[in-house]
Amino acid sequence: MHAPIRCWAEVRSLREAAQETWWLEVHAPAIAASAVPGQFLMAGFGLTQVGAPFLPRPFSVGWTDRATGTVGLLIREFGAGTRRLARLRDGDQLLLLGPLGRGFHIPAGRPTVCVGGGVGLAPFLFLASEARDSAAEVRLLYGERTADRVFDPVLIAELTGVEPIVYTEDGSIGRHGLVLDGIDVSDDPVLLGCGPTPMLNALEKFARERGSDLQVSVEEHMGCGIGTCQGCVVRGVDDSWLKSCTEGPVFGAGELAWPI
Amino acid sequence: MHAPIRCWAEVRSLREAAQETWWLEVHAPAIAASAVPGQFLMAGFGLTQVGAPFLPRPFSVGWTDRATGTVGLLIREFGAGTRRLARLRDGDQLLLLGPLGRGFHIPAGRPTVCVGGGVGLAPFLFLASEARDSAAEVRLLYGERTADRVFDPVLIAELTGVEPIVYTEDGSIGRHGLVLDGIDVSDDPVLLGCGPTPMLNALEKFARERGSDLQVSVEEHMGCGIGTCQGCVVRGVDDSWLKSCTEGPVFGAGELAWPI
Amino acid sequence: MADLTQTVLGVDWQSPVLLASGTCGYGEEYAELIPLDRIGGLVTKAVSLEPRMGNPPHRVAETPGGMINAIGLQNVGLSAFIRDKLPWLRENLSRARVLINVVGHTEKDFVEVVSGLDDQSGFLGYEINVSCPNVKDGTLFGADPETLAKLVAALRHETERPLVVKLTPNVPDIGLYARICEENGADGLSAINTFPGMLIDIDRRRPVIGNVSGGVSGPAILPMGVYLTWRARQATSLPIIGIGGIRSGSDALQYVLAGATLIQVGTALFVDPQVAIQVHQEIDDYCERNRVTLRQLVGALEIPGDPA
Amino acid sequence: MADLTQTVLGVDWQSPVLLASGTCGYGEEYAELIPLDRIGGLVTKAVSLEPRMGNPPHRVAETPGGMINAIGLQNVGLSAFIRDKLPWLRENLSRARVLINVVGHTEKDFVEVVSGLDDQSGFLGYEINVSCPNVKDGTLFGADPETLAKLVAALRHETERPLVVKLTPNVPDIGLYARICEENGADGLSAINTFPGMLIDIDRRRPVIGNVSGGVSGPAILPMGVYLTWRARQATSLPIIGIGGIRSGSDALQYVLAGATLIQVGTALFVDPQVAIQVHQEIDDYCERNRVTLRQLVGALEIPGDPA
Ligand SMILES: Cc1cc2nc3c(=O)[nH]c(=O)nc-3n(C[C@H](O)[C@H](O)[C@H](O)COP(=O)(O)OP(=O)(O)OC[C@H]3O[C@@H](n4cnc5c(N)ncnc54)[C@H](O)[C@@H]3O)c2cc1C
Ligand SMILES: Cc1cc2nc3c(=O)[nH]c(=O)nc-3n(C[C@H](O)[C@H](O)[C@H](O)COP(=O)(O)OP(=O)(O)OC[C@H]3O[C@@H](n4cnc5c(N)ncnc54)[C@H](O)[C@@H]3O)c2cc1C
Ligand SMILES: Cc1cc2nc3c(=O)[nH]c(=O)nc-3n(C[C@H](O)[C@H](O)[C@H](O)COP(=O)(O)O)c2cc1C
Ligand SMILES: Cc1cc2nc3c(=O)[nH]c(=O)nc-3n(C[C@H](O)[C@H](O)[C@H](O)COP(=O)(O)O)c2cc1C
Ligand code: FES
Ligand code: FES
Repeated sequence: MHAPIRCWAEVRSLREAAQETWWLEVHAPAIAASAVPGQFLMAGFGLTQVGAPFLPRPFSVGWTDRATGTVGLLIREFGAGTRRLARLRDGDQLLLLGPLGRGFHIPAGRPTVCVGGGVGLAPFLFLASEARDSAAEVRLLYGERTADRVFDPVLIAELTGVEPIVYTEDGSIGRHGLVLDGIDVSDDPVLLGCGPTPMLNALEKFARERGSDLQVSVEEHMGCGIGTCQGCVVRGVDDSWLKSCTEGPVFGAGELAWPI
Repeated sequence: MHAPIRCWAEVRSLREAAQETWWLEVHAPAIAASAVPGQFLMAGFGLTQVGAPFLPRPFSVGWTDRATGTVGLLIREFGAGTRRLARLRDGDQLLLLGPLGRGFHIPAGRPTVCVGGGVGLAPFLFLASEARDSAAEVRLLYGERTADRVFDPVLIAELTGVEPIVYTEDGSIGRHGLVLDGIDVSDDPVLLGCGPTPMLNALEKFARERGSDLQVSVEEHMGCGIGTCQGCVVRGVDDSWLKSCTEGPVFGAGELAWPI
Repeated sequence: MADLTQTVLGVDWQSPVLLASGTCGYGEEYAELIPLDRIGGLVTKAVSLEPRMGNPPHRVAETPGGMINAIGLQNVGLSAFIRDKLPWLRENLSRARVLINVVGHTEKDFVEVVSGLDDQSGFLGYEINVSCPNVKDGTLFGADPETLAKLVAALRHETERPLVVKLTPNVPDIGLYARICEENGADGLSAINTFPGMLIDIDRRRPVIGNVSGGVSGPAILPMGVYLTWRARQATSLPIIGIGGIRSGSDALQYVLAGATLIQVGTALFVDPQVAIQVHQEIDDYCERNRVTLRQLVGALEIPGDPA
Repeated sequence: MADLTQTVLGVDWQSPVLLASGTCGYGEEYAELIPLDRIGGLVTKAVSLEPRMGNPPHRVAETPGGMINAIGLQNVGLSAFIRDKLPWLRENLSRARVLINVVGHTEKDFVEVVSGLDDQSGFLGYEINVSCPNVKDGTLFGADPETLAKLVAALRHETERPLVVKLTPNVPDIGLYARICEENGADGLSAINTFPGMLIDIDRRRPVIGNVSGGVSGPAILPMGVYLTWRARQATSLPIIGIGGIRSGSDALQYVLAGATLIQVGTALFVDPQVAIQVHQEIDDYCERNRVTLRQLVGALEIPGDPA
C-alpha cells in the first residue's frame, strides 16, 4: 500500500448522473496513479475556506484516468456535506487525502460478480474499468430503489466498457426485484459487495449458503481516515473492533461478525 | 422610517473596483424602494446554507436603482465574511435585512461636503446619486491610503454623476495628503463624515473649531441590526450608550462623546 | 397541521417555540418582522432592580459556528420596564406567552424584581437568570448549590406564577442543580445559557470583547445543550425549556427528544428573523410526516440497550 | 525565521506545536504525511493499564463547527504499548517530544501505568487525562478537588518526569483545579479536553453516537479553550498547554497571548494533516512580522484598563 497523499485537487467537471446523484471528476494525478479498486479518499474543503462542512467525507475512488491524472467520484446527496459537494463548480478546489484503505483482492483468472446497491456502485465502476483490458470477466449487478435513482447507464458503459444488469425494487427500469436475484454462481465467481447494510447482510447469507467467496466494502463514520482516531470501527468475527479505514473498507466476509 | 424588510436577494453582478474592493449589485426591490442615504443593511447567507460566515455583516446602502430594484454595495475584504462576499457569483442568493437605522439628514438648500475615508465612501455614493436630480450641491471628498485602493473613479462618476476629489496619503493618485485638507467651509456647508475612527475624530475637531454642522456615520460590531441585542453601542455625549443600529449609524456630532 | 399543543407551566401552548432572552429585546422589533402570535412566546431581556449600563464595546463578535456576547445585562431596570416595555407586551400579544427574565446582584434584588412585577398583567411568569457569564456575579447563584436553593425558595415564596430557572452549562453535573430547583419549588428549567469564552485580537494583543470575556452561543453549542437537557431530564420531572444553537426544526426536535417540552431560539434570530416561524413549521411538518403529536415526542429518545 | 524556542518542562522546544492526544494515534501514521521532527511533538492516545475495547459505533460525527467523539479510550493497554508502540516513537523521533496520555479507572491504575512506563526511554513525560467525557468515570478525577489532589500527589511520588495534568472544561472555576495541580506537584497543565455533548438522529429517534454522548471538539470550542487557558494562567504559574479548536497560527496565538507556552492541534488534523506544520509556520511569520520572539508573546495579552 502506498502512503496516502494529501493534495488540493481542481474540479474538472460535475454532472448530474441521476436524481441527486453526481459524477465528479477532479485533477489529482498522484492519487490516480496509485489507487486500486475498493480504496477510498477523504474529500473536504480544508481549514481556511469559510463555510464548508467541517470534516472531510469518505468516498470510494470511482474511476481513474492515469493519462490525464483524473479521479472520478460518484456522489449522492445525503446530508450537508454531500449537498455542498453537489454544488461544486469547475475550477473549485477540494482537499483530498488518499488513496486510503485496503481494496478488493481479485484472484487471477477467477470471474467476479460485483454487486452494487445504490452508491455502492462506485468502487465497481473503477474495478470494471481497470479490468477492461485484462482477460478477467467482470459481471456488474446494480440495484436501486427506483428508476430516477439509476446512475446514467450510458455513462457507466463509457467509464467501464461493461454493461450493468440493473435492478429496481419497483421494476420501473431494468429488472424487477432485488439485485441478489441476478447472481449466478455456477462458474464459482468471487462475489464483491458494496451497498446498504441490509443488502450486505443478505449477500453474506447468500454467499455462505452457496459456499461462495465474498468480499464486502463497509461504510462507517470516519474521523481521520488513516487509522489514528479509532473512529471507524466495525465488529470483527472474534468480537474485536476492526478499523474500516485501514483494515477495510474491504473485508473478506469471514473477517466480520455477521449480521453487520 | 420603514419597517425593515427581510428578503433573499439575487446577485446581479460583482466587479472588482479596486484592490480587494468590490462593487456588488443585488436585486432587492423592496429595499431599493425605501432606503435613504446613510442607512445600512445586514447581509448574510441564512441558516440553511452550509459553510458561510455565521452572522450577517452590516453594509451601507451604496446605491439604489428603483426602476430595476437594484441595490449596490461597496465591499472591501477585511475578514472571513467580506472575503466570502467577494467570491459571490451571479445568481447566488444573499439574505438581506434592511434598510436599517437612521440616515443623513440634509437641510434643504444647504450645500453638503461628504468626507469619505476608505469604504466610508459607500453611503456618499448613494447620497450623491440621490442628489443628482435635485438642485442641492454635493461635494465629494474621498481619501485612501494608496492609489491601488482607490475605488474606480469612472464607476463613481457613472453611479453618482459627481466627480470626487481624491486624496491619497502617499500622493500616488489624486491630491497628496489627508482628505480633511480639502474641506472648504466658506459657504457654510453641512459636513458629513464616514470612515475610520481617527478620521472621524479629526473631522469632529475640524468642524468644532470652525463651528460647522457635522453628521457622522459610525461602525460598531452588530448582532441583530434592529435594536434588540444592545450589541452595537457607542458612547453618547451624556455618557449613556447609544445603539448605532437604530439611533445611528448616522449621528449628529453633538450626540456623541468625542473622541469616539 | 399536526398537533403541537401542550399544557406546560399551567397553561396551554400552541407552539413550543419561544424567542430567547436577550435576543428579542422586549418583542416590539420582531413584531414588525414576524407574526409573534403564531409562536409560543418570548422571554424578555433580563430585568434588574436598577437600570444597568452594560459593558463597553465591542459587545458582540463572531466565533466559529457561533458568536460571543458580553452585553452586561444592559437594561432599563424594573420601573422603566413596567412603565415603557410591559404595556406593549400586554397590548400587542394575545396568544404568545411572555416570560420575564430576571437578574440581580443579591437574593434581595431578585426578590424585589419579582415582587415588583407580580401584580402586573401582560406576562405569564419568570425565567430566573442565575447563569449569565458576562457580569462579575452572573453565575454566582447558578453554580453554588446552597445559594441557588435559598434563592429559589425565596422566590417561590414571593409568587404563584410559573417560576423557571435558567441553568448554567458550566458545572460538572447539571442534574444536581436541576434537582435543587425542583426541591425548592421551581416550576420549570431552562437549559442552557451561554458558555464563557474569549476572543483575542492577535494584532492588537487585546481581547476583542470590551468586557474581556463573554458568553458563547449559536450552533457551536448545540450538542452541549442537547446533552445537558437530556441530563437535566433524567434528574427531575420539571418541564425543561431547551436552548442553545437551535436554527431549524431538526435542531429543535433533538432537544424535544432529549426531554424538552418547549424550546427557545436565540442567536439564530440575528441570522434570520424568520427562523422562529420556520422552526415551528418544520416541527409541524415532521409531526405530520411521522403522524405523531409533539407530546408524544417529548423525551422519546430511545437508548439502544435500555429496557423499554 | 523567528525565535520560537522555549524551555518548558525542563527541556528545550523548537516549536510550540504538538499533536493532541487521540488525534494522532502513536505518531506513526502522521510521520508519513508530515515531518514530525519539525514540530514540538505529540501526545499519544490514552494508555490504560489493561487494554480497552472502547465504545460501539458510531464513534464520531460532525457537529456545527466541530465534531463529537466517543472512542471510549480504546487502546492496546500498557504492555502492548511498551512492546508495540513505544519503540517506533523512540526510534523515529529525534527532535519531536513525546508525552504519554495516561488514564485509569482508579488512582492505582494511574499509578501503575506511570510506574510501568517510567524507566522506559523514548518519551519526555506524562499527560494525565482526568477529563475524558466519554467513559463513565472519565471526569471523576478531574471534577472533584480532593480526588484530583490525591491523584496528582500520588503520581508525583512515582516519577520525576514532567507531569502535565489535562483539565476538564466542565467546571465553574478551572482556577481551583489548576491550583490543586500546582500544589500537589504537577509540572504543567493541559487545557482543555472536550465538552460533553450529544447528537440525536431525529428520524431514528436515537443518539447518533453509540455511547449516547461524546466529547465535542474543533473550532466550535475555540473561544471556550482560550478563556479557560486565560483563567488557568491567572490561577497558577505552571506552564499551560493550550488546546481546543486550533486550526491556524492565529488561533494558536490567541492561546499563547492568553498564557499558553505550548499548544496542541487535534481535530483539525482530520481536516488537513498539514495543519500542524502550517500553524508552526504562521506563528513564525507573525513573530517575524512583529519582530518578537514567541517567549515575549506568552501571556502578553493586554487588558485595557489594567495597571501595566
Ligand atoms: C469507505 C466509504 C466509501 C464511500 N463511498 C461513497 C461513494 O462513493 N459515494 C457516495 O455518495 N457516498 C459514499 N460513502 C458515503 C459518504 O461518505 C456519506 O454519504 C457522506 O459522508 C455523508 O455526508 P453528509 O455530510 O452528506 O451527511 P451527514 O449525515 O450530514 O454527515 C454527518 C456525518 O456523518 C458521517 N456519515 C454519514 N453517513 C455516512 C456514511 N454512509 N458513511 C460514512 N460516514 C457517514 C459524515 O461523514 C459526517 O461526519 C462512502 C462512505 C465510506 C465510509
Ligand atoms: C453601519 C455600517 C456600515 C458599513 N458599511 C460598509 C460598507 O459599505 N462597505 C464595507 O466594506 N464595510 C462596511 N462596514 C464594515 C463591515 O461591516 C465590516 O468590514 C465587516 O463586518 C467585516 O466582516 P468580516 O467577516 O470581513 O471581518 P471579521 O473581522 O472576520 O468579522 C468578525 C466580526 O466582527 C465584526 N466586524 C469586524 N469589523 C467590523 C466593522 N468595521 N464594523 C462592524 N462590524 C465589524 C463582523 O461583523 C463580525 O461579526 C460597515 C459597518 C457598519 C457597522
Ligand atoms: C446578545 C445576547 C444577549 C443575551 N442576553 C441574555 C439575558 O439577558 N438573559 C439570559 O438569561 N440569557 C441571555 N442570553 C442567552 C440566550 O438567551 C441563550 O440562552 C443563549 O444565547 C443560547 O441560545 P442560542 O444559541 O439559541 O443563542 C443572551 C444571548 C445573546 C446572544
Ligand atoms: C477522536 C478523538 C479522540 C480523543 N482521545 C483523547 C484521549 O485519548 N485522551 C485525551 O486526553 N484527549 C483525547 N481527545 C481530546 C483531544 O486531545 C483534545 O483535547 C480535544 O479534541 C480538543 O482539541 P481540538 O479541538 O483541537 O480537537 C480526543 C479527541 C478526539 C477528537
Ligand atoms: S477513521 Fe480514524 S481510525 Fe479509521
Ligand atoms: S445590533 Fe443589536 S441592538 Fe444594535
